[in-house]
Amino acid sequence: MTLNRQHFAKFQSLIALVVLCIVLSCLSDKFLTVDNGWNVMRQISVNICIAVGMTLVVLTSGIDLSVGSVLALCGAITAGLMKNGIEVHSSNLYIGFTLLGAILAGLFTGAGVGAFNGFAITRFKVPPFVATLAMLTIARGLTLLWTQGFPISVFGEKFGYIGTGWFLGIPVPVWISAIVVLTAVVITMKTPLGRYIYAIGGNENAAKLSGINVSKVKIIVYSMAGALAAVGGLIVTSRLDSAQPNAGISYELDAIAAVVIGGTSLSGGKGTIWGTVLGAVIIGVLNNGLVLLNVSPFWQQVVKGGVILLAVIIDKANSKSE
Amino acid sequence: MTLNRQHFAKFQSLIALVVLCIVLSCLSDKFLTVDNGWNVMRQISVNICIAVGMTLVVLTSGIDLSVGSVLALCGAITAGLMKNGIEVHSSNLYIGFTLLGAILAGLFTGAGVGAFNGFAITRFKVPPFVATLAMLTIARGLTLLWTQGFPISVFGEKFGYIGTGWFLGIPVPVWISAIVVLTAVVITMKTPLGRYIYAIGGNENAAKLSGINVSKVKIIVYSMAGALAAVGGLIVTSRLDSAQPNAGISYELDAIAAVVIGGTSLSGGKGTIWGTVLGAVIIGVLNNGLVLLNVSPFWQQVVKGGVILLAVIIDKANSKSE
Amino acid sequence: KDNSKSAKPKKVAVIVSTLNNPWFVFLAQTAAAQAKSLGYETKIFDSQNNTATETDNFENAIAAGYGAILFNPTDANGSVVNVNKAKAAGVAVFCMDREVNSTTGPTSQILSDSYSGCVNLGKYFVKQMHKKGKYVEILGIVADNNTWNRSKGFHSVVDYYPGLQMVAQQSADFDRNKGLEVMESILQAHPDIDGVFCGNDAMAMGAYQALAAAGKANKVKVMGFDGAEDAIQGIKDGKILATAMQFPKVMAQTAANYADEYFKGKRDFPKKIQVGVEMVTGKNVTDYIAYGKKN
Amino acid sequence: MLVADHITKKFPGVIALQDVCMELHPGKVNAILGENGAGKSTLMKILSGVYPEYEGRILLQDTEVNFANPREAQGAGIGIIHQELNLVPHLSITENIFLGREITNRWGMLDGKAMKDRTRALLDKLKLNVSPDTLIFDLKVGQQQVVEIAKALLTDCQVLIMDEPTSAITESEVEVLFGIIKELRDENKVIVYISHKLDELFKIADRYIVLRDGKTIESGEMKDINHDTLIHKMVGREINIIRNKGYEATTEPVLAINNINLKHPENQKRDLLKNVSLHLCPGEVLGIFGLMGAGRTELLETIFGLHRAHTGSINIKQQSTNFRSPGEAMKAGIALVPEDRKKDGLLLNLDVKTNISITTLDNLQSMGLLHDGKEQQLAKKYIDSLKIKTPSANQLTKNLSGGNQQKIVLAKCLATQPIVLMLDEPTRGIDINAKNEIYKLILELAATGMGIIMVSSELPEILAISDRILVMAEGSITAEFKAADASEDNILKAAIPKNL
Ligand SMILES: Nc1ncnc2c1ncn2[C@@H]1O[C@H](COP(=O)(O)OP(=O)(O)OP(=O)(O)O)[C@@H](O)[C@H]1O
Ligand SMILES: Nc1ncnc2c1ncn2[C@@H]1O[C@H](COP(=O)(O)OP(=O)(O)OP(=O)(O)O)[C@@H](O)[C@H]1O
Ligand SMILES: [Mg+2]
Ligand SMILES: [Mg+2]
Repeated sequence: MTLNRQHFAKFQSLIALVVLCIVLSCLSDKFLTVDNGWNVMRQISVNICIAVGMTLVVLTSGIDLSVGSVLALCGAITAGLMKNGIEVHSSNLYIGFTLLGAILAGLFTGAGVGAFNGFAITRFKVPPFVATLAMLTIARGLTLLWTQGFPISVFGEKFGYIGTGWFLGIPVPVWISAIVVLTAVVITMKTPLGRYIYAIGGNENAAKLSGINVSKVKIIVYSMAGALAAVGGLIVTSRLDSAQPNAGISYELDAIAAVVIGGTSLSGGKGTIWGTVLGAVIIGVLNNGLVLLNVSPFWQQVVKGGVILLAVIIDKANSKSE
Repeated sequence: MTLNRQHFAKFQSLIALVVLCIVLSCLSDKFLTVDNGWNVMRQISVNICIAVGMTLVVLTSGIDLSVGSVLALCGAITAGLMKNGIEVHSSNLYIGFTLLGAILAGLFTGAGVGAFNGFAITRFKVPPFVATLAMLTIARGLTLLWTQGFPISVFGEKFGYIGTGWFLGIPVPVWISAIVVLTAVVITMKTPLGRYIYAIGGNENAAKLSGINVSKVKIIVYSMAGALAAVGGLIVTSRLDSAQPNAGISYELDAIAAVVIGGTSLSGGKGTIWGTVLGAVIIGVLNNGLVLLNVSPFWQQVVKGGVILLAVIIDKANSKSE
Repeated sequence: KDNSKSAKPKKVAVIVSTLNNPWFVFLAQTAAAQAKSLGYETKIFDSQNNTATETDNFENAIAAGYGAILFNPTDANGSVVNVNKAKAAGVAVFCMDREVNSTTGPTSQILSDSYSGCVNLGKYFVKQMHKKGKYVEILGIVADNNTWNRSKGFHSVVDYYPGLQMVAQQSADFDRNKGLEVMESILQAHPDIDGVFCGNDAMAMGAYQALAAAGKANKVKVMGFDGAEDAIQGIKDGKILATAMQFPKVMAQTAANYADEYFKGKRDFPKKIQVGVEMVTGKNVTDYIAYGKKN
Repeated sequence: MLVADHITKKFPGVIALQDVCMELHPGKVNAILGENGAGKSTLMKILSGVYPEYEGRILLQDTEVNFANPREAQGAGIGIIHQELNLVPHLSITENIFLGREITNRWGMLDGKAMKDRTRALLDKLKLNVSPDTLIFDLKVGQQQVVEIAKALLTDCQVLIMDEPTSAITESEVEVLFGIIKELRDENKVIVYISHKLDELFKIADRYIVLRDGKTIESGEMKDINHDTLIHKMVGREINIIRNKGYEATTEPVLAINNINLKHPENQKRDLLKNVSLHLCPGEVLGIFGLMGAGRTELLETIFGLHRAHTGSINIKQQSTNFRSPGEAMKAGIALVPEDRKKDGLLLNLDVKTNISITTLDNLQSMGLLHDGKEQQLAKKYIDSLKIKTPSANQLTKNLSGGNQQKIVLAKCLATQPIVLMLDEPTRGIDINAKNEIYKLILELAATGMGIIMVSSELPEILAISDRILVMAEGSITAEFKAADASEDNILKAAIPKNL
């Protein structure tokens, strides 16, 4: 991960993005406005959080399909604890939760689920695709059980700040995603852990023989992915002031799309966080643009798929790394 | 693919299946009945068709996420043509379609979409995951455009036979899936094409250096996957006597689950059709069993995920190939 | 009577189009609860908005020996085969909320007419907008025919008023978050809208939150559909202009009771009952609670 | 017959070939010599259609050809054994040998029996007695290389290129191969033979062509030239082969293992190691010789903590240890240079710097963050001291030639400052000069008091630099010699498995 390579990966997806923006701002004068800018940023913040976690996983040549369900589960748990705490009727025990307590509980759930994924993958050699596919179903089921299928609503101002507040003229979710991104960049570029992630993705055998504790690194990475999904869950729940049991369905696909458009190779070992961020921006801009132009919902899907394909093709065309 | 290896893969997932069946027949007297047997078989026939195509793709170390949407698209096209034919109002031209014509049109659409996937993957080096992810969206969009979001219904007895008829005491869908399976087995075990599929998945570079036309093989494989998705589309449409615009959503996941439970490695080059069939049966039996046991729908998802995970773990535990 | 004859209690299946939407969860659970209270073993099947899955559910239910099915179809036409299959197997089917296009198949259909409900909403909308202004429609899942019934009902009225101009029609998949995001984007293109019609309450709440965040909450009139808890509360608080209250509870309980009578031997059921869809506005909101009337 | 005319090939950052001219004569074995990175493989890949883009012309029987892909080259009768093994791991030997040229019956179905028979014949010819149904995955590097040879021999081609075909196989198989080469030569085929083992070349080659830094230096008849001048032409300067001056182990052993036993991971009836005991003193170079499959790699891997299932004891500095992972072994001061550098040694898609530093990142960080300067220093230190030929520390390792890749693996092991260094076939596929440098290095390291175990299938090098020599056969140690009393034939005797 020398810097030049990183800038390069950026550069590639930038082309796609720039092209897209030019086209859109020609088609709609509403597109290139400050407000709309914040809009897009706020809307992609969730996908960015998830996609960053996904990038780490993919760099180890893994994949995490469970993020969408985990997002829903953690959102619901935080909401539930905040609203009702824990009641055990039998031994009529009641535990109330502070805002912070509930939030932490949510995050830990996410990390825990992630760790479980990592454990299944490393200890039992279950292919990541399957382990997390199973978790996708399990976590969704748990969400429905926890919520009984009904949304959990109304937690008041304080919690709402996470999703809707502004700080120094910038929406809070944007701050959150920015922090997530910067941390991830530092980890991948500047820490041994980051190195190990790339090494494992590049050649797991060699990594092992270089004395790297592969299992440990993988479990950490999947836990991070889970925790970041939980962060996404917090933002969504707080924005809606309500935890929806069906939140986050198929978010994993958006995240993976962002990762791949960002030039990260699904076979692992190659890619950057910056690339993923740009991938997420491309998707966000696209969604926003299609609505601004009031494209028919039918056509939207066709266009969206087409653009994703195109973005990657441009990307490949410019990529010297092949 | 020497036979012993094939039997072996079978053997692994068989364990999981047998365990499952024993458990279920202990828990419910309704489970081990002839009727229920046909039920399960009929229900999995669609997934089997898709999963067989998926197996071929995965063996080349690719993946096809678009099958669900392709299924919907092809079903809708067959239905639409059967019902309305093609009308071009401008040059008031009208083309009617016979039953067979409409069916063929559907199948060709499927193969065509698949070929497009293969083309994007080989010619533009788009990662299969992305190319087919994009196609997932595009094909869904096209389905909506073609149906305008409304189901297309009522084609009468003849067509219904495909999905609901019986032949020699066996449901027609079961016949279809059986034929699909056997053909695929012959291709993978007995033809050069099959050999190339395994070779490409095992070591693409070596395959190239051995003079195999990798791009051609891949395009063929993705076309097959598309065509088989179309077959699934026919069965579904005919069973319902109606083409649903939202048919097949997330079928790709079931198919992939079947493939992996069946012991095919997602990194390609290793696996068998028989394995996949057993994977599909396991999933089918599971869905059926959970219902017979009257498990609450929320719990069902948890259990289902858990069992899939377990199946693969058992499988790994018995697998000598690692 | 039948009941006493067989040792085992008769079994009643509840097959519902989806459990990803609280309204249907409520419908299914009420039906199941009612049937249970009448002494039947019950089970809920989730068709996940997929008619093929619904077919599987029917086959499994029949195989598992259920005597009656309280049925919420995924599709008016696609579900017909399933109903007929059940009938052929001697299993009575009682449709709830959504209709199947078959007079012979279902023993009885207890329906709430989304279309006419939206016609009323449309009329009220026109009145509130004083026949003029720009408005936005937010659709549900575009592959779901319920989405279109509602949209059509609404437009069957509104489209007669040239003064009312639909500046954007977008889908938010019946999802609250999508409703919020879509609305945010639309507001960029059309800051000057006066009304929003949403295919369900979740999207209405999302749209409202977008408007509130943009400080337009009090200028723009938001309408939903379903009568969900949040929406009722929203109308009380003056956030939402109106919603259409269907009565899942009534439908579910009627269906369950019919099934009970069916087992007890009754056969002549009304082919169709329309459970009226009532419009909830600021005026009458106090008479309502989530998914039903106060009583 | 086959003529390369002013061929130039550029890669990003490197000019691999610079108008190279050469003529390959039929009925002769044409040896191509050159250091690592001289451009030998690149040239062969061009001749065999792997690289369609290049400047210059290729003439086959006086007509210009330009192969778009390997298939066309095959069609034109050019067969090649690539330097890197190109086999499909999970296909059987038969399936690999016939890949792309399957025999089919009249219904277009595969004729398994016919193919299996042909394969068995080939394997017998090459004296490799394993079932044709064996998966490549279960073969050792050496056995795989024999399969590669068989694959090239299947179709009778006019030109047969062999790029280091003997890098992984031992004397006995080499003899077999040479027999076959002679036959082909007598059938008037063009044989191109690339190897770093000069003595082999003097045995088999008729003509030589020397490449240096991508340029043709000279070509001529093998009989008109001697060992040293040839080396001189390759390297461009005199070098004198290092010899170990001999050394008596006096101090306490730094590594001592007793009665190590190891069963085959999948089949418990097979022993990979049978009560192996050995000791190693600081500053000692212990050579371990054995034929393919003797169990040497398993031995090193076991010491390195890769096979936890073993019995017996491993003591380091008199402390008994039981490593559960390579990481622990490395902390204890043990380093392993693995046998297969591409598979187990390198992160091919990452750059040189990253590869070297990966083993010691903990020492390269300040406040949890990696210190770029320190890392660069480390890389530079080893690039210089091991004379790694690379444009920069940021070059991707996959673009380096075999020899330089091997040096990188060595570097990353040395970076951990081990007290015991284990090398498995450290000079496989490495040119005479690089080899020499590595010998020198090994002896220098020994001189600093590092204990060194070197596994090798090349007798000369074992004899050249070991203080003590262990011979393994079938998983157990069959003989031990002082460097002084060791000779080629008493070592070989000990190496031949008894039940054969
Ligand atoms: N794919 C590639 N991309 C960039 N540079 C390459 C590539 N392949 C080879 N090179 C460079 O071209 C030069 C010649 O490489 P080549 O493999 O032909 O050397 P060689 O003579 O075969 O060495 P060895 O004896 O170690 O096999 C080397 O400097 C190598 O770094
Ligand atoms: N993973 C494995 N699967 C199957 N057989 C194996 C495996 N590893 C080693 N073997 C077998 O164990 C025996 C010892 O192999 P090992 O590589 O240690 O021998 P070696 O002396 O290192 O030979 P080489 O010169 O090929 O390295 C050989 O017969 C080999 O075939
Ligand atoms: Mg070479
Ligand atoms: Mg070895």
